[in-house]
Amino acid sequence: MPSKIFDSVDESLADVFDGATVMIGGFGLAGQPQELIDGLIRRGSTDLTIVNNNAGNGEVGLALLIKSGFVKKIICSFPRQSDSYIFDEAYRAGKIELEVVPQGNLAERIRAAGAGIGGFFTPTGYGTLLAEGKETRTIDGNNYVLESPIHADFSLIKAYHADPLGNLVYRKTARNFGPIMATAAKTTIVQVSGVVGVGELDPEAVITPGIFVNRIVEVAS
Amino acid sequence: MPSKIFDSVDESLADVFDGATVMIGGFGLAGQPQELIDGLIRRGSTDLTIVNNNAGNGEVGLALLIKSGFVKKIICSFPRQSDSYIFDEAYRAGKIELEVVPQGNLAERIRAAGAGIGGFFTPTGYGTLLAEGKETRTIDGNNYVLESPIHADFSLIKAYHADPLGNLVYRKTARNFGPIMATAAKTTIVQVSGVVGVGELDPEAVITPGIFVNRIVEVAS
Amino acid sequence: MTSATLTRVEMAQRVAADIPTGAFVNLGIGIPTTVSNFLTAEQEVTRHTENGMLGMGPEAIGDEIDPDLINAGKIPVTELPGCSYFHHADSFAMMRGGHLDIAVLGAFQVSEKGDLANWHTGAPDAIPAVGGAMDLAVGAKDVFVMMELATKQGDSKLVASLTYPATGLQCVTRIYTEVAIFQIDPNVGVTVTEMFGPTTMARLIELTGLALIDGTK
Amino acid sequence: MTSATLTRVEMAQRVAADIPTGAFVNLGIGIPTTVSNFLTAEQEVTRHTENGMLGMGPEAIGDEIDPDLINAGKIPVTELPGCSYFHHADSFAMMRGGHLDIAVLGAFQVSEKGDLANWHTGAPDAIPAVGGAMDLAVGAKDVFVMMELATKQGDSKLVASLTYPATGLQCVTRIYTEVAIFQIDPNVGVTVTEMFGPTTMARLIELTGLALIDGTK
Repeated sequence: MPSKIFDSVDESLADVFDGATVMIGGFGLAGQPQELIDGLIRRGSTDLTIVNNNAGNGEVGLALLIKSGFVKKIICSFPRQSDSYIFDEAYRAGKIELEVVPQGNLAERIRAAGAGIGGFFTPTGYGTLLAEGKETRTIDGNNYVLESPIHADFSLIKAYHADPLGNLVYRKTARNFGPIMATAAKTTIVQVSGVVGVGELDPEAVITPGIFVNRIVEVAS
Repeated sequence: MPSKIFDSVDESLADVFDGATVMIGGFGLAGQPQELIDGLIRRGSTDLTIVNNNAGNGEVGLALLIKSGFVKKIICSFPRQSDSYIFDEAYRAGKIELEVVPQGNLAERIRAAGAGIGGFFTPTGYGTLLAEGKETRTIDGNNYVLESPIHADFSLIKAYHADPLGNLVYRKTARNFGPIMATAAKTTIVQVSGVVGVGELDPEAVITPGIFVNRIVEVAS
Repeated sequence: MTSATLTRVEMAQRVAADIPTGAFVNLGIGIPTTVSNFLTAEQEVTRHTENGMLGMGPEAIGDEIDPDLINAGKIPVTELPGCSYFHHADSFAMMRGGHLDIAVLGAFQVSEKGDLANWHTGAPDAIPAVGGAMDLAVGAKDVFVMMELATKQGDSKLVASLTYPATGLQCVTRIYTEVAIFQIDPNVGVTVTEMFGPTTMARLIELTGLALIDGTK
Repeated sequence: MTSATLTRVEMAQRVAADIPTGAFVNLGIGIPTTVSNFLTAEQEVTRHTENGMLGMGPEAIGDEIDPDLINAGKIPVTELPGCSYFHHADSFAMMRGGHLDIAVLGAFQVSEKGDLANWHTGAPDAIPAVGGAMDLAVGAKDVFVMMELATKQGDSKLVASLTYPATGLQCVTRIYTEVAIFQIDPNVGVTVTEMFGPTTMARLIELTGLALIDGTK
């Protein structure tokens, strides 16, 4: 079996293609796969659809990816942040599509993709602008909106430790979107602070089983 | 704040009422809260709806609960087992209602209840007897059945260790339905092999956060 | 009735005092976060942060700062004993499933039915950004809002119907303002439970234009 | 073509040999479980058990037996290094989400479209019991069925349409029998890829009544 451990970020991203949907983990800087994002910028694939909680800050990372013109559309919960001027300008100039999703619906839609669920009724967003045009239903007296799964071609996430089988553990609130994004992509690429031996992770404490992980790159933290 | 730790099984079950829906954890004997089931029999509440993967074996536990005439309906995936004659007889005599649910749909319906999801489209069961009368839909070329959440009044589960806040860890495949049933009930009652101090469970390895746990009973294992 | 209207600090103190012992709470970004400063150890309140943690401690200082441990406002925080971590889907399932007792949020407007507006000004050129606001609005058993009762222009933020885009419908149960506390029950109406300073029912009814119920007696 | 029809052990050997290196598999209760006896270490196959484990090892013997560590057939099993545990919803999400490469199942009948019947005899007095059968049928990328081609009465179990209640539709991709291996593609039809013993295409077509495609050349 070919090893899941890749020597370099660039090799791990070599088949990202134009038009791909790419999920990127992280909430703020916690869990953000900085080196993989930099690699994605070097890779230079265009017309990407990016799924992330935010839309980048400053001129690095996701913001730089947007500035480079590689992003066609972004699906996120909170694009407007301090220093999100690169996204703001691209959006106002009509250069980037935006789909704003309530954060919990975003998480549940990602989970649904990984779990083979075709759609689900959520109370979040009912009666708001973000549910306009969506199917609604009253179930047992409560109002729900039908939301659909979000599948990805690639997920780029950050974990703490991996073993060579791809089992992952995370660190504190850097866990956030990583475990669900790992399940929702055809190819999941993980940057980790360290690779440990098979059997060194406690089977009770593995958060992402190796079945969800295709590629691992160790990045000095 | 009143302690979550109860001195006896019977005290922990004192408010189970006639007509209650009770989830019982376990897959086979692994994770089965034997002492809580015995307590439920002593409690003697009638017209119960029981949610469990199975329908009891031999003349103990869930089978004895059924034999005692306390169960009005059972929701499970696999009632027919070796030594399930008590259920079989009650069912054939029309004394107990049965809702058979594919095991993964059962798990997802329990999770949906805990997660505030009003319903979800699952591919499992499409085109089968178990989807008869249920709403179906074709989404992106795949066929799905709409399934609804299963809520409970009480969940009776078994974990390995708890801390006084109700944080739980499980042991091996005894984890099974415990974590999701804990989220789906108004009152979750857990039997554990041991109670450890606050802060003794690794926050990264807590499987059920204490928010889902109402009562803990230590049972010698 | 107290002798003066409440300061923001006093509002936070009031909210903190009203949180029941043993409650699980989510304190929204901004002013609601300051409520934690007034929670006592005896209250045994557990704080949830939607980016994946229960048992969140105070803001981290100095050496405590760990970039992997932040709250929903992306501020470094600390652990308390008995805390736990979980991923985003589990965290929002916890919220959406109604397991949190109380969420404390800010607001642009609240309607007399408890509809909440706090995510979008409605300005045509505003970039929409919702974060977890809609999930918080529908998830907790009780949603407490902290806000000034009137805008700088003098318009009531407690209104018959929202003019700002909604965050959630019929979700707010209580509003803490500098002049009064309001309890909302969509079947009953809006009850004034307490007034501060020179506030009167007549003045509140005039400002809001609502048929407020006097529950202060 | 081999000189004789396959024994059950030989069928299990054939299935094991056809599982690709590095695959994640779920071996159903009964005969399919025996496939694991013939998986080699070099294949690096990871076994899933739907009651919440990846990296399941062989059946436990003697002191290894731990009542908290069982497979879907409720048989005590062992851990392999690198295994992991998860709860039932996560386990079936893994299956339903299409992450498993292969499920190996038994069958009462398979239709030429790949419809599977393996959960219910259809007898009017039978107590329905499905377990994880329907989830396994729709979840894995490929579903391999192991069965005798004919019933004791001599009727083909590979049929034009199911007469037993369905477990899942268009889910079976390959059937291993004692006389032949069949590949199913709903858009192409049923292809015989290998025959054993004195089996001929003519005999298979006669038995099944299907327009089988000869893929053995």
